[in-house]
Amino acid sequence: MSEYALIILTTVLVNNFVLTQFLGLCPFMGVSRSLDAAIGMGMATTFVLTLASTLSFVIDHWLLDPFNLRYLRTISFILIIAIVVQFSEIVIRRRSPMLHRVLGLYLPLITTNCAVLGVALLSARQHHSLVEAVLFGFGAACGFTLVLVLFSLLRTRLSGADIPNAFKGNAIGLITAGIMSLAFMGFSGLS
Amino acid sequence: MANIIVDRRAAGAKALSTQRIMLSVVLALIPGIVAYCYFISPLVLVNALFAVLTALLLEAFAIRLRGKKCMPQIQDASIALAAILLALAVPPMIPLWQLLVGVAVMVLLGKHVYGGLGHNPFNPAMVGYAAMLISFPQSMTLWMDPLGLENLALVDLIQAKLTLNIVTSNPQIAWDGITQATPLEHIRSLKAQSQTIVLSDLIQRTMDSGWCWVNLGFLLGGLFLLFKRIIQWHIPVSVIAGYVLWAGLFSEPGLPLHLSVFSGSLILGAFFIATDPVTAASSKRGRLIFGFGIGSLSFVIREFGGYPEGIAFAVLLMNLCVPLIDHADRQLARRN
Amino acid sequence: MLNKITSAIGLNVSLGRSAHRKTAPFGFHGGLSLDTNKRALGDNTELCSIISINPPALLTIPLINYRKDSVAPKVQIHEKVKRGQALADNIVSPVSGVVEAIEHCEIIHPGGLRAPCVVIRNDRLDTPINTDTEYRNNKQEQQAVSHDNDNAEAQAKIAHFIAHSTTMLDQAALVGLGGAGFPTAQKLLSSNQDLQTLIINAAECEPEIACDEALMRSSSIQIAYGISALSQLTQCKRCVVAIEDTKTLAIESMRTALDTIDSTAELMIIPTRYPAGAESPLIQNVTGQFIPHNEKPINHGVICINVATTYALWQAINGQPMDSRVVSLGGAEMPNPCNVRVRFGTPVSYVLQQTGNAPADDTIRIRAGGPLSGFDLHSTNVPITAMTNCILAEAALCAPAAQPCIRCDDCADVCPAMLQPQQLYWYTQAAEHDKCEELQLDACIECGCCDLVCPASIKLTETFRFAKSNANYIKAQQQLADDAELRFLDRKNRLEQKEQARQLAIEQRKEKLRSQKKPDREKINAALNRIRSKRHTQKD
Amino acid sequence: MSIGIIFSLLLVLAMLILMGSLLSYLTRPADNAQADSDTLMIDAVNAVLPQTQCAQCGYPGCRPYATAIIKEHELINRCPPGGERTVSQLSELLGTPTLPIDDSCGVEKPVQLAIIDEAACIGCTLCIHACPVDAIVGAAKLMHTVIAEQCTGCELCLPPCPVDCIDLVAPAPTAANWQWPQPT
Repeated sequence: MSEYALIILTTVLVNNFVLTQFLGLCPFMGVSRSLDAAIGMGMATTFVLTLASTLSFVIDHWLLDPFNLRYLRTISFILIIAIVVQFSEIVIRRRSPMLHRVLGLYLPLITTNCAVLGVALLSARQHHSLVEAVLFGFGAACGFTLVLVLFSLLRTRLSGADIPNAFKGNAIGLITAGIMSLAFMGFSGLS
Repeated sequence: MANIIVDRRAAGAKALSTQRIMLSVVLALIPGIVAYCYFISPLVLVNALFAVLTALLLEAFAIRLRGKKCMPQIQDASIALAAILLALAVPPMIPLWQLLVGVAVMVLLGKHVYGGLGHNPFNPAMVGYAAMLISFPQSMTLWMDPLGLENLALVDLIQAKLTLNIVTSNPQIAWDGITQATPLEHIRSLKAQSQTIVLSDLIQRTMDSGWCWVNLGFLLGGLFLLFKRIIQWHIPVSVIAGYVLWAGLFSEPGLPLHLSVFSGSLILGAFFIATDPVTAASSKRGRLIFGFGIGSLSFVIREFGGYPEGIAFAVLLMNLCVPLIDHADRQLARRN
Repeated sequence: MLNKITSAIGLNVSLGRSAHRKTAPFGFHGGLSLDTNKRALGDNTELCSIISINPPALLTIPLINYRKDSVAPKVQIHEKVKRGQALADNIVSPVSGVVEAIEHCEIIHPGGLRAPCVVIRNDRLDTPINTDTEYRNNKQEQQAVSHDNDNAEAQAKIAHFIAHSTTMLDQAALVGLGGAGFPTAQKLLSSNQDLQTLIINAAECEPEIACDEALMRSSSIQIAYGISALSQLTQCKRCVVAIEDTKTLAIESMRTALDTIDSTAELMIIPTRYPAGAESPLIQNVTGQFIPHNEKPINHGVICINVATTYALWQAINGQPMDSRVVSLGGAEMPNPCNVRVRFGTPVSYVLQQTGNAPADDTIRIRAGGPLSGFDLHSTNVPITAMTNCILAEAALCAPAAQPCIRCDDCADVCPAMLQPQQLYWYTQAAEHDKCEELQLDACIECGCCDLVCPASIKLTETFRFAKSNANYIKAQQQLADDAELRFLDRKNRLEQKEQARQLAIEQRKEKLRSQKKPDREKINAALNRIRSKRHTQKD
Repeated sequence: MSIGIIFSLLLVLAMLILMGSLLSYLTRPADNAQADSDTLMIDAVNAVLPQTQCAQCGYPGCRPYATAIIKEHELINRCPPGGERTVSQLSELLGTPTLPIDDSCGVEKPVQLAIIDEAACIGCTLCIHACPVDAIVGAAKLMHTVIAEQCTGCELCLPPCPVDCIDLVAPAPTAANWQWPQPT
């Protein structure tokens, strides 16, 4: 049981997908303008990632390995992620049109989010068991959501700061993200 | 005539000004600095002076760049305080050019890119320290052997400091003899070689090493600040409580608690670094959570992490959570 | 819930920089202990320190109510008025004379605004409106103290007042003298349901202001009678007179007065801490209830009446409507500070001359209200009203330049409304009105405590006053915009209906024409033939 | 080996097509979903606009402009009376970046009210018809006047007036709507 907790801990804190492995930066910068957009995006990504990493494990384990079609991995993972994202977009458009409009372009963008594909490929390469793959996906998504929510709250606070014009907008966002990853370096080497 | 609404003088206002706050914090640092110079190395004064001067210069440059008058902003001495804290956190033998990089990151990236005093979300001193820790890992862990001072002339030391690369500059100085690992690193290296830790030898090493006295000096300064109501008790107490709670649960059996508390820079962090009002949480409850987070994170990083000193990363991580803490606290306050 | 736990273990009581202690009996959050330096009381020993001056030749009485909306005058120009005659609803004439003009004059206002005023030329006869009252000036007031002592006659007057309270209150034009100017009659008559506590607010907490204390020292008997009249009128279960503990002389004279008429009112000594006199901290101090800012204390069974208003009530019971008040003259640059009873409408410059306090040169700023809640006057030729409790003379002062806020949270420690001033300041600077509203900016009572403790000397109170008035202005604009849209839609519908009606009318006319064509065919031919035949006959 | 590959490819494709069509059938959006969310957004945008109905944005009133913003993705900076505050609110609402006011529509200036110089008014009722919010009262050949509270300062009554007796003036602050100055 403890090494499951360890998997979650490492994916959320130690090698956090956004701040240590620098994956999934475009939604990280794009959606962090307001808190509820960030929470909405976090939820959507968690839903997509967990489902996608489970399905990709199933496909990889029972379909690609027996017929040693491992070279088809990337294509099939992309297909699975696309389907899951399309499914979640339809659900969100139906459930809350406001959130759908706020997320706007970034919802379909999850398909091309490198963190999502990265999770599927990494867990396949590290030969995780089913439970480990699910936890790995879920942990990565939680790490992404945590950092995204913190970053959006930080940016709402910075919106009132007297930032020089040259740095307004995404420039100060990137600097702040840089310092955030500096802070997360503290976790590196956590045994 | 200016339509003055609140006439502070007539109402007998007794407010401290920002400048007096910062200067009294610098005053409170003096006992710690004296112990540091006596027990570990007087080079810290060189570092501190150098850091303060370059920090003030860089700040004047940054403010001039923003097109504002720089005198009033420099007067509030907030950057001088941060520079001194940085100089105290880095090892005394650090080459000056590396300290300059740290100060530049601190002033420009930590403070003025966000718009000056009051707008920066991260503690500037810790941003500078973390940047130095990651870019110069090797020279950031070279600590002086507290008692190995006599057999070296001061001039050699300063000459070694000014050179570009610290290790190969002066072969006849046996570096190992000079740079004695801090007690924490000592424990870690012993554990790495899985030697049994002889407790008595360890305690002896720490007690006679200067660290204990340095930390006592900082504690004295911290209590002075508390007494003068410059800082409130919420952050220091919760930082130490956070650290002690986890240390009691997870640290080596038999290792006396006060040993780990009084080694390294936990006291400096708790009383001087974490209580920087600009980057700390703003409400009472928020500060307790903020302090507890710093304490526990610095223990986790120190015990399991890759770096000997966790206070810098702990402060940065909790600065990151301050907007969340304030947001949650406001929702809670609004509800009842 | 968490708030209760944290306050239980003393967290909410801030041990912050403003050195104050938990106050008895309940206390309130925040506040500051300031040195009160009440210069107007002189050397703090003699009892009667209220000077009275005779009214000027011309009095200008502003026609505005406590919400600063103008009210319609009930008198015409060149009409003779008696002292006490109603000029507008809840406004009476302080002197007898002739109404010289009804025009816009400058009033006591931070923006130096002009408002409609009634200008009365004083004929110095002071003929009262109801003949049986004889106005006693202050000197006679003192000699009359023994006369008023006999309780029976006073109780008879009170009983008579209780019987006809509505008419007498209507004529008395009573207005709260604590600074808000809320019509007292409205407050008293609307408290018909069971009233738990009636608080007589004698906690004059702001430095320099000493008019209530002077009044309590000189005429505590009249105040005691006023209090018993109030408690009988409102049938309150508990009546509390709250006085700050530094007002020793006032406490003694009030205690003896209450004892002599053996009234049931309690004398509660509350610790001196600004702003203990404000309504919400006072109620927290006395009854421990925290009343949210948007609710009226009456709905929670509490009423606060200022002690000067109580004295004015007793005068009204004796047939004298409220037409004057005690004003403290204080401040570092006031030559001889004193308390002076001034009739409404008297210009500030006249009061200063009469009391020998004319400003030496124009660098001295004359200020209406206290050092914390007042503002500087643009000119001294402005009339004193019920809301002016103090006039200060201070040297010109350049406020220190504001430095950036370091989020030290001292202002939140001292805020009596338990707000977050540094967060409100941050949102006001970023002009985020909805966030300000979310943090209940309109609960701010503009007491000025946060300004005093701010280490970066930021003008917080000014910023919040600007933000509140701005937010109200935007809300008013929004309301006007919604009405404009409704009118726009009505107009569009009206035009469309007119258009449809016109189309309909055209259709009907076409329809009628088309239906007439067929049967008229023979008539037309017959007419044509007739014309042709006539033409033939003319040709032959 | 090659048959295995072809077979597995076909299998994967069949499965994915089946799953895709099933899922999309299950979650097909209700037909008026799109319409609902639009009217919802149009009302939200319309609530932000200052309702001066001045048509400076090129649309006959605020609601048409709001519909254009949502349906035809019209730019959000065509409302000078609303000024920067309206643009920032719209950008926050729709998530689009803030743009400076488009000066082809007019320039942002403080609120002004129309005042009719009663002496010069000949009672031609042209301005009454022009006023989008019925803020002008008067009858043919009788003096007209503007109701101060109801005028939104849209300046539509200025062009039609033959004797040009209407001018714009800043509203005098009364004690009730006076605003404290912002400290520097």
